[in-house]
Amino acid sequence: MNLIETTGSHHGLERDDEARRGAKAMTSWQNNRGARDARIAAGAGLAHGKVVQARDATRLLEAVIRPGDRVCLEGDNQKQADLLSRALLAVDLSRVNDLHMVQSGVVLPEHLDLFDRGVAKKLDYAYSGPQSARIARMLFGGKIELGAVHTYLELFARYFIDLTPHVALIAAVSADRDGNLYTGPNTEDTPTVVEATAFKDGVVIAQVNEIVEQVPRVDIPADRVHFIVKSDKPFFVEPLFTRDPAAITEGQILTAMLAIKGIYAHYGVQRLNHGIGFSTAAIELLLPTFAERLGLKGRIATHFALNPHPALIPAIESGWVRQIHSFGSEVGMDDYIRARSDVYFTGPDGSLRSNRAFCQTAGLYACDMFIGSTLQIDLAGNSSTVTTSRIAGFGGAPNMGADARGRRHPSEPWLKAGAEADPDSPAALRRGRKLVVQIGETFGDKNVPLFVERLDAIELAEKLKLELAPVMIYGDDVTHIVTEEGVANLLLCRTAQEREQAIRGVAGYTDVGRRRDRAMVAQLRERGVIRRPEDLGINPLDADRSLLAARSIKDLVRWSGGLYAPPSKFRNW
Amino acid sequence: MEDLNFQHQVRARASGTRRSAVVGVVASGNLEVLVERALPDAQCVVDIRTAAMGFGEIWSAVIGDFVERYSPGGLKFSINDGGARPDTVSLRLAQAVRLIAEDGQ
Amino acid sequence: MTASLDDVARAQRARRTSFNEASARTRLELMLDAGSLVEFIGPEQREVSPHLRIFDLPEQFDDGIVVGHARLEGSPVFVAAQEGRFMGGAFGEVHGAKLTGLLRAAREIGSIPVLILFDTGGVRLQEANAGELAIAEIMRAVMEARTAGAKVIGLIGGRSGCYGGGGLIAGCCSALAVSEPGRIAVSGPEVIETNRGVEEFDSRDRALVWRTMGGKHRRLLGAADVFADDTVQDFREAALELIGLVGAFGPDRLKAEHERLAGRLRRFGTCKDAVDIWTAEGVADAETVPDLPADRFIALADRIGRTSRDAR
Amino acid sequence: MTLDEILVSLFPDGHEVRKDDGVVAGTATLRSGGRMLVIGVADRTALGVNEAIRLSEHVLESIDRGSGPILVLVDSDSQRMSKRDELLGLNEFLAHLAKVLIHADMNGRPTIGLLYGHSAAGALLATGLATRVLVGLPGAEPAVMDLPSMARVTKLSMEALEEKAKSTPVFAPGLSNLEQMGAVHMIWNDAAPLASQLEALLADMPAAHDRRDALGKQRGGRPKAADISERVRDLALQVR
Repeated sequence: MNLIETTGSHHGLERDDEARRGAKAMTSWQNNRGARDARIAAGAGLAHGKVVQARDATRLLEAVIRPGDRVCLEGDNQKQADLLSRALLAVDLSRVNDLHMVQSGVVLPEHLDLFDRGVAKKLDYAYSGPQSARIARMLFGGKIELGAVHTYLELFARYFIDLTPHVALIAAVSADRDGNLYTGPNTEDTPTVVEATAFKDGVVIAQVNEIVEQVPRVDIPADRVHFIVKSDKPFFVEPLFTRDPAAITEGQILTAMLAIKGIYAHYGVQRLNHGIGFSTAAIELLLPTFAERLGLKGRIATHFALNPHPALIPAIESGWVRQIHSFGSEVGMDDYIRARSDVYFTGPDGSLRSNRAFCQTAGLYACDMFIGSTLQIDLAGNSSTVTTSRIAGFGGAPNMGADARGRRHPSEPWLKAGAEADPDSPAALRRGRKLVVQIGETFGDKNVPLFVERLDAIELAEKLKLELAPVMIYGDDVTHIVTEEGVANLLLCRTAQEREQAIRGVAGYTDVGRRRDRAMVAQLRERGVIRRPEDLGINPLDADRSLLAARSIKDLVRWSGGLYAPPSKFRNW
Repeated sequence: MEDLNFQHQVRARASGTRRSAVVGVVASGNLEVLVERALPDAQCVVDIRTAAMGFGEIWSAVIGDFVERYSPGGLKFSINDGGARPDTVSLRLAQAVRLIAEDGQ
Repeated sequence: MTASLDDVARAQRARRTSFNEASARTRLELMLDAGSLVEFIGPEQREVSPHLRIFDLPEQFDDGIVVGHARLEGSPVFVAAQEGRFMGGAFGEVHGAKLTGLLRAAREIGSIPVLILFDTGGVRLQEANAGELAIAEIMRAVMEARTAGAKVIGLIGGRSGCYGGGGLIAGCCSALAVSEPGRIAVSGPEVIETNRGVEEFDSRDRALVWRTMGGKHRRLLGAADVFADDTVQDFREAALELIGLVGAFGPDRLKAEHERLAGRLRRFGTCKDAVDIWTAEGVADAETVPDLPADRFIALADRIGRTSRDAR
Repeated sequence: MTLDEILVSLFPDGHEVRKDDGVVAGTATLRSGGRMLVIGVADRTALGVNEAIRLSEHVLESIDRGSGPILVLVDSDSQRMSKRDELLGLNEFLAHLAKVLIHADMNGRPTIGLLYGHSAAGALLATGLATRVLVGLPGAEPAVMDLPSMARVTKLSMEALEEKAKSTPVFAPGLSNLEQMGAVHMIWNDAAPLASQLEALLADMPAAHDRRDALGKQRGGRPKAADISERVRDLALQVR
């Protein structure tokens, strides 16, 4: 017996018995393969070759899935196997129940309806943005038995160790009759999910938008795919990474200017990842203007692990960006990416090839900086996007926003940050440091303060009796905090008290900010731990929207030469 | 709505000759600041009507820092606030001082 | 007349500044001859709405509209600019009365054109009766001013569009200029969806909203005579062009307008979508109209040639 | 009162006013013997592009060929809220109707609006509010904005809105509120013959000059409009 099947689940044992019944000739070391074959045989009656009609999708799932199975229902922060999630929701509960869902994203209402109905019981996941309020209510109400909330990379890793799916329900753009899949620009998690499932005796079922003679490129080879369901509608994709420049405020522009001059330029950061907030969109839109005037072109922001952010188009068109590898794609960017293959990773068919697992790894190991925003930061620099009524999950930010202890290759920013943190160690034995920057305005939406004495995540963990509070980025990984009041360099803090005052010193008029030790903050400023706009030669009155390379979605379309086709909800023409 | 009033004695008179200026718009998260050269040189008054209740302490801190930094002597500021964040308030006040510091009417 | 240095600087900034994004005051500052604006009842007079307090809502010192006198290329103009971000640019009692007074003066003088920079969602809900009536008074005052010889030009390109009664006032003007983001309609998208259902009109489908109500469609229909690119300078030039184009008002105009609108109903009355109308106008690839850049769109609109000139 | 009752009471000497799909049009004989154009919207019909073009056509024809005052009867819905109407430029059609009425009024064809039922928003602007004198009949129920919609937008309860409506006529629906605003000049007595009230009004028609803001001030409904418009006008005349 292998490790997975000895975890003590009675469901697992039942499946082994069933496998023995279904394949008498098999030795006891190939039970799982037998069970997999039996599942496929049970579904085969509904299929012509591998193709199953959409109306038979639920029957297929009833035939293939067993009670208590670990099921990966593909869905992340962007693409969704929506037809299969509806089909799963409709199963006969006497045949399919108590599933253990192991999936990146809990995003569609159906994902949670599964638990309400009793189709599923246990959940291990990474991201739940749009369902953050409902998932919190269901966790409080005991409707969901929570395994853990993960980062993407962490959940992917567990697919190969102790959360290997019995059945994977995935989404692709097209399939040929043999079952070769084209996942298109939104390849995302699919190769990882299929790898873990297909090579460990699991069953892979794909929903596809169309069945074609020949797929444009093979993203998933046919021998890893067991059933194909043709969907009437293309699978849903959320335009998660589109930020309308029209909504960028003067405060965000000021904060972006501080980051560019105080961090990007200071360390010479070339390899990096950006979060999805408006502050980082402002940075992207200031590269061809403000940063160009500072003479930084070619010296910063050249290589990205990043989704195809529309806001980066002006910088790309201005020759700032050499290369971008992406977790997923972005709605409306397909033609632009295709035409800019020097910058993006594309397949022989010309379209983007994204891959979340590789890109997360790239962000962790090959980037010198992560910069992103958050909802709460405490006095130690711990940050969280959890509030008492919302659990948004982690997604990828903690992988980006963590110092990779296994990193061994040097780079200028990494070494410089390491030296700032630990000036006394001999250089040859001193670890570098990844720059992990939290950027934001001191007050967020509805005047909610960014800085708090105690994270809501702690209260939530107590209420749910979790062993770990859901901290997005741990304070000891954070190197800088940037607000409109200034830049705090935590690498230069030598004591916990200095660290706290450095944070208070950029916390503006929040309660945390107003309770600063003014003398100590002044001293930190003299040491350059805190740098105000005037220390960086920036006049807040210059933070004007005219600095943005694009001030509207329409401007982005113009920059792209008409190649960017934004989704309708972002248009005003 | 809440009415707030702050009065400060300041070091020096604000520069420029313009009599009045207005910056900003009353909208959610935004504010308008009307500034008038209407007081003795050593005085500064800030009148606020705000849609966000109970932020008096923060206003006091924001206005205090502003007066300390810009020494807006002789100026009366009248604010209609749609619930702006403190950093937006600071920015608008600074913009108002810059505008009234111009010469002209 | 040679432009002053101030005017050169103004024109440069106006060319860089999005009309859509600018505030009412910035639009006026950059559109009119440098330093020429004299505001009537400015913010320092604090003539705020007497009604917003009932709803515990913040006031704005100018009640969301700037009215005054200025010069455009040296010639006198009256101007009114709505601030679309304050209460959605909606008409309240004071807001409306300022424009009414301006138009009444224009009627008495007869020769000074009036520029109205619309940016409005229509009637201000909290003072709906006063706002509705203000619009009725403005419509009457526009017609009286036009009858007396004044040209009343509407400029539409603000973020709140020109909705509700604002759309009716625009319909009374001598001529309109509109930009791509500008919208002109009576019922807003959300209002139609709320009353008639999402099948009738999906207010979140912004491409649908714009091709039904947006500047390009209004220009192609001939409802607006000039299409301005979204810069303040373009609107200045559009205003100058329209002041030059507009002729005197007379009853023949109303008959011509009647023919124009009746003809529109006959030709396009059964069209289901703007794309059908554009196709009926002979536009090849009509669905690409929203994507056309300004210069190519203007060439297309000129070729189709629909206009409300002398017919409104 | 029903439309028929109103027409009979207004025109005891006869009328040829017909209703067709909610659009009212025709002529009637006045007590004085003169003729009057009658148009209007009945049965709470929404005013869309089709209705507006028909109404304005009657007025334009009458300007060419007819004489005498013009009566606009109003029992309408709001403007027609539809994709088609907006696609075709409803604002122009409604403005056109209003312009034609205003033009007629300014050129010897005094206009009277008679609000006897419902009306709202753009429909009221293009009809009753585009006449020189707007008369209300008891029981008329104009609503610029309905309270449930207001409650939704303002996030106030219906009770709170109704409470506020007691202290001000400025936002709530109702004939008397519009009267206080100066929008409705007078309310006729529906127990007495309408013909004599019409004759009295025609005999003493106010000048074409728009005095609604002064009325609103006098009646306490609009405290500022008249003064503000007067001040702006004076300032504008000074810079000449």
